[in-house]
Amino acid sequence: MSLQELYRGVILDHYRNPRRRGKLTADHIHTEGKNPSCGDEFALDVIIENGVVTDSAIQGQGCSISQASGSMMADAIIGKTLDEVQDLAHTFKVMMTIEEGENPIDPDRPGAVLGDLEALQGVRKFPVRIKCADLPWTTLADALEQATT
Amino acid sequence: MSLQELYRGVILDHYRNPRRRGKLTADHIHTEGKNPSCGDEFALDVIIENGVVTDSAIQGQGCSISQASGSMMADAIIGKTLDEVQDLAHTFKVMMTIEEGENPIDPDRPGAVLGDLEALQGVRKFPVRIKCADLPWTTLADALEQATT
Amino acid sequence: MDVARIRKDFPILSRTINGKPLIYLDSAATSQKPQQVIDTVSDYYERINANVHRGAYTLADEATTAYEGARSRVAQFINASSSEVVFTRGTTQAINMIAYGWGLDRLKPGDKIVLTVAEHHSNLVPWQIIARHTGAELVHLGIDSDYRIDISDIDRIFDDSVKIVSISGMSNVTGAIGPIAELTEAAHRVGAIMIVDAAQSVPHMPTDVQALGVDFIAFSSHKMLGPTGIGVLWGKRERLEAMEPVEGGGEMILDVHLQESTWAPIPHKFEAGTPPIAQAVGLGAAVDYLTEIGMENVREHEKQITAYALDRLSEVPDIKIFGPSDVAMRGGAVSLALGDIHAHDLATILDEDGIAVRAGHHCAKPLMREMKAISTARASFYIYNTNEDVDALVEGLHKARVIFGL
Amino acid sequence: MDVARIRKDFPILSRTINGKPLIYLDSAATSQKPQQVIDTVSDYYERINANVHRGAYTLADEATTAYEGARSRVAQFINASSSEVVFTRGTTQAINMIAYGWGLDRLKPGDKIVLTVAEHHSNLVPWQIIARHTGAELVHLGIDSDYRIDISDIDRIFDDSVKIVSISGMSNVTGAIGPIAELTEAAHRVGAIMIVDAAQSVPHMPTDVQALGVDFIAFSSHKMLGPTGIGVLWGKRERLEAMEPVEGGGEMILDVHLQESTWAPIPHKFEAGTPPIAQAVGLGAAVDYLTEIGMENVREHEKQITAYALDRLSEVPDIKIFGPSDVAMRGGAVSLALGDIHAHDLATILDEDGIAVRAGHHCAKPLMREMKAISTARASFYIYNTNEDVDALVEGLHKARVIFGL
Ligand SMILES: Cc1ncc(COP(=O)(O)O)c(C=O)c1O
Ligand SMILES: Cc1ncc(COP(=O)(O)O)c(C=O)c1O
Repeated sequence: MSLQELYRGVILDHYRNPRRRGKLTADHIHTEGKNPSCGDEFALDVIIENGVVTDSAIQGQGCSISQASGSMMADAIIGKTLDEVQDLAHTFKVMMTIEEGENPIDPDRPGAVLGDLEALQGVRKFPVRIKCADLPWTTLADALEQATT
Repeated sequence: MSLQELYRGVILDHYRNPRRRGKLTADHIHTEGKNPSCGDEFALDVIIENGVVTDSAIQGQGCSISQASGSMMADAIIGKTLDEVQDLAHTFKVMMTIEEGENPIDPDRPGAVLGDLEALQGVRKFPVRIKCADLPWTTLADALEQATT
Repeated sequence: MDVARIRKDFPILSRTINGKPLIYLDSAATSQKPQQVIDTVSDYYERINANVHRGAYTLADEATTAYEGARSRVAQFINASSSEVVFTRGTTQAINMIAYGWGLDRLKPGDKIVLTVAEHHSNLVPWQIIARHTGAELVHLGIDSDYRIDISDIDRIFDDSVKIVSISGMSNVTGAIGPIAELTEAAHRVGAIMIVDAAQSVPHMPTDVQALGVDFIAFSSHKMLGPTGIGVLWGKRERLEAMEPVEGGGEMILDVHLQESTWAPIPHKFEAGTPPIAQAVGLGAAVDYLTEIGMENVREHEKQITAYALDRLSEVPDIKIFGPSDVAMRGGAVSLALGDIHAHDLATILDEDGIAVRAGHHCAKPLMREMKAISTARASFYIYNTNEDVDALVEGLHKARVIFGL
Repeated sequence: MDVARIRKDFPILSRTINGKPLIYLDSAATSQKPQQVIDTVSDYYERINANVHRGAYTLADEATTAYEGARSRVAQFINASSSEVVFTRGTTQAINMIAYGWGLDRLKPGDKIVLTVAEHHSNLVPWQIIARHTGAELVHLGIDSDYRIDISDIDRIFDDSVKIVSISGMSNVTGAIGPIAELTEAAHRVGAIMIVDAAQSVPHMPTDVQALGVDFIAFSSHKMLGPTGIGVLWGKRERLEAMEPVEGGGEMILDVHLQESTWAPIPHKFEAGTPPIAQAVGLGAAVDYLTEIGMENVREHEKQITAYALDRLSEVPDIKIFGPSDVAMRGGAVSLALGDIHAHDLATILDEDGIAVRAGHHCAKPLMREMKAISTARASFYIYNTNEDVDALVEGLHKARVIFGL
C-alpha cells in the first residue's frame, strides 16, 4: 500500500529527529529555499574545504518529506568532494524523476546507492510531493554554485 | 416589411432636414444627452413662458432615428403647456413600449394622436433602437425638471 | 434542503480519486459548479456570444441583455441596486480597486487604515501598497482566545485619523464571523468608510447590503457556484460616484480626447475593457441556483454540518481546532492540526481516500503566526456536503494517526 | 485552410438571425468560439475544478497543471518563456498594469509617453491617468493620408525625455499594421520601453516576441477564439522583474507580515488573487486550435478575404473606406461609411439579413475625430469568414442605399 511506502519508518524518524539541525559558527555558506505553495522552508549551512564538504547544518520547517529529505541530505554530503555531491544530487533527482535517467536504485539491495535517501523512493508515486523532497536539494545546488564562483 | 416601416419617408425627411436645428439666443433652458454605446448626441434649447413652450431648437448628431425623433419632438412641443408636454412624452413612451400602457395609436387614422411622431412606431420592432428614439426625450425630461424647480 | 438532489447537479462529485469517490471539502478555496452554471456558460458561447454595449445588431443586444441581466440578479441577491454592482475579476481585484480608487488621492501621512490580524492576504497587501504610496498607517485588531476579532479596544483606536476600515465578514481560516455591526458603527462615528471582504460570507449566508449599512463589499463568483474570473464590488451609490476609476480603457468612458477623458456613470466607469461577459452570465445562473435553494437554508445546512463536524472531530486524539466552537458565531471552514503531523502530510493521506482538504497558510500568514501554527489542514463545507463526508474525514484522521505512529 | 470544415466547429454559425443564417463580421470586437474551446471549459468544471497553487490533493494538482500548462502553450504561441506570460483580465488590464507598475514610481514631470492618435481607448486612457498622477506628458503621433502612423517626425520627437512608447500592432478601426520596428528602434535608442497593444495583431498574424524585440505586449483571449475574462501581458524577463506589482493579494506573495510583504517570482507576482483558471485552460485550447491551423494560414486567409472585400466594396456607390488599400499593410478590420447613412442605421439594415457589423466609434474617439467621421460601420474577418459573407455584405449595402433613397 503506497501510503506505507511513502511514510516509511526512516522518514518519520528523520522528520522527528532531524540530523544536523542547528547552525554552523565557523565560516560557512548559507542558502535558503521556500515552497510558497505549501509553506515549506529549508535552510542549509555548509563548509567546503579543499573541495570537500566538511560540515553541514540545517534549519527550517515543513512537511515530513521536505524535512526528512533535508536531514538525510545534510548527513549524506559530509566527506564528499564537490563532484561526488553533484553525482549524489543527480542520482537523487533521477530517483525522484526530477531529472532524466534510469532509476539507479536496486530493489534487492536497499540503501546500497543512496543510503537512507532511498527511503524517499515512495514519493515518486505522489507527484504533488516531489517538490517537497526536492526543496533541500535546490538549496544545496545554490550552495554549490556559491562555492564554485 | 419591417425595415420599410422603420425607415419611413417622413423619418428620413426629418433626418436630412431637421426642423428647428440651431441655437436659441433669448433666455432658455439647455439640456444635453448622449448614448455612449452608439455615440448619438442630442441637445435641446427650450423657452417656457407662463407654463407654455414658446420656442425650441436642437443640436446634435447621430443616427436617423435619434435625430428624426428629436426634430419631430422639437416641433411637437411648441405651444403646448407643460402638462400637455408631459402627456405627449408619456404617450410617446407608451407607443415606444418604454412606459406601460396601451398603444395609443389608431392605425386607421395615422398621425391623429402624435402627428409626425407616429412614424416612429416601427422602432418598436427594433428593441436595440428604442433608446435612439428616446434620447431626445430624456433631454426634454431634464428640461422640464429644470423648468419646474 | 435536499442534499441528495443537489449533489446530482454537480458532475464532479461522480469523479473518483485514487479509486475512491471524491469527497470535496475545500469549498472555502473554490466551490464546485452545478451543471446549470456550466451549461449556461456553454450556451452563452454557443448561441449568444458577442461583445457588449457597443453593438447595433441582434447578437450584441442579446449579449448585453444577458450581461446586464446577470448584474441585476446579483444586485437582487444582495438587496442592492444594479448600478451599484461592479463586475471585477474577483474579491482581490475589488479590494485593490477600493484601495487605489478611494485611497490613492485621499489618504495622507498620519491617516489610519484599520484591519485585523485575521485577514486574508487580499485584504492586507493592497492596503500595504496604498500605505506605501500615501504614507498612511496600518492598524490591526487582534483576535481573542475564541479566535474572534477583539474589539475591546476600539474606543481607543477609533479617532478622526481613521479613514478606512476593512475586515472580513467570515474568516476563511477559523470560520469566525466578523464584528461588522460594531466596526461599522465605530467607522461611521469617525467618518471612515467601512469595507467588508465578503468572499466567505456572501456564498454561505444571506447578505443584505441595506441592512449591513457598510460602504463597500467584495466577493468572488468562484466561491459561490459560479465561474472563475469574475467577482463583485458593491458600493453605496454616493461612494462609488465619489471614487476614482483605477483602470482606464474602453467601456468606462463618456468621452475621450487625446489629453483627457470623462467617465461613464457607475457602474460602468469601473469596468474598463471587455468585461468577463460569459462569466457574468454564469454567475447569474449561480445566483439563481442559490436563490432557488434559499440562502437561509444554505446557512442552516452549514450550521448543522459544522456542528456535527466539530463534535465528531473532538473525538480524535491529539487534534486541535482553530476556531469558535459556537456555530452561531462561525461558518463552515474548520482548520485543524493533528499532533505533529504536518498539514501537507495530512492532506496527502486524506487524498488517498479521495478526500480533498486544503493544507497550508490559507493566504493568511499573519493569522497563522498569531495562532502559532505554521500550517493547518482545513475542511470546509457547502451545500453538497453531508455528515457522511465528515465521517470519512474523521476516519481519515484516525488513519493518519496510525501511519504517523501517534 | 479548409474554411468549410472550420465553420463546422463554431456552433453559433448555425444560428439564424431574423430568419437568416448568421453572418458574423465583428471578430475585431470579439471572436466566436469553436466547440473545442467551449468543451474544454465545461470539462474543466465538470472534472478538474479546484483552486490552483495551494493544494496538496489530486484535484488541486490537476487544476494547477492545467492552468500552468495553458501558460506554457500561450508562451510557445508567441515564442516566449512561461515565466514571462502573465494572465490578466484582458488587454485593457494588461496595459493598465504596465502604466501603474512601470510608470507610477518611475515617471516624473517632463517625462514623455509617446502614443498615437489611432490608439484604442485602452491604450490612451491608462496613460492619461498615469500622466495625471506623475506629471508626465503625452505625445501623439499622427496618421498619414493612407491611415498609417506617420513616423516622419520621430527623429525630432524622440529624445531622452521619452520613457515609454506604446502603440497598437494593428488598428481595430483602419486595420493598419503599426510601425513597430521603427518605433522600437527609436524607443530603445533613447532608453524608453516599447509596448505593443497586440489585441488585434496576435489573433490574426504570427507573433514572435523574440523577433519583435519589444519590451511588453498585451492581448485578449476573447478575440482569438478563447473565453472572455482573460488576457495576457507578456514582458521581457528583466522588465517584469523590475516592474512593481499593481494589485496585492493571495498567490502573488512570497511572505506577508502585517506591515509589509515580499513578492513571489514572476509571473506570479502579477497574478493577485484566484486567477481566471477555467478561462486560462480555455485559452490554452484556443491556442491549440490556432496552432493546428497555423497562424501563417490565418494571415493568408485574411489577406485574401480582405483584398476581396476591398475590391467588392469599391463597387458600391457613395462608399468611403477608412484604411490602407494594400493588404500587406493591414489586417481584416474594414471601416466604412455609406453616403449620409449613419453607421447605426447601416448596422440595423444589415442585421435584418443576419449580418453582424459593428457601428460606432470603436473605442477610438480621437481617431474618429482625426478621420472626421463621427461613427463608422466596421466589418471584420476571421478564419470562419468566406467570400460569400463579403458578397452578402455588399448586397446589404446596396439595399441600404435603396432604403435611404441614395
Ligand atoms: C486595438 C485594441 N486594443 C485594445 C483593446 C481592448 O481589449 P479588451 O477590451 O479585451 O481589454 C481592443 C479591443 O477592444 C483593441 O481592438
Ligand atoms: C476571506 C477571503 N478574502 C479574499 C479572498 C480572495 O478571493 P479571490 O482569490 O477570489 O480574489 C478569499 C479567497 O481566497 C477569502 O477567503
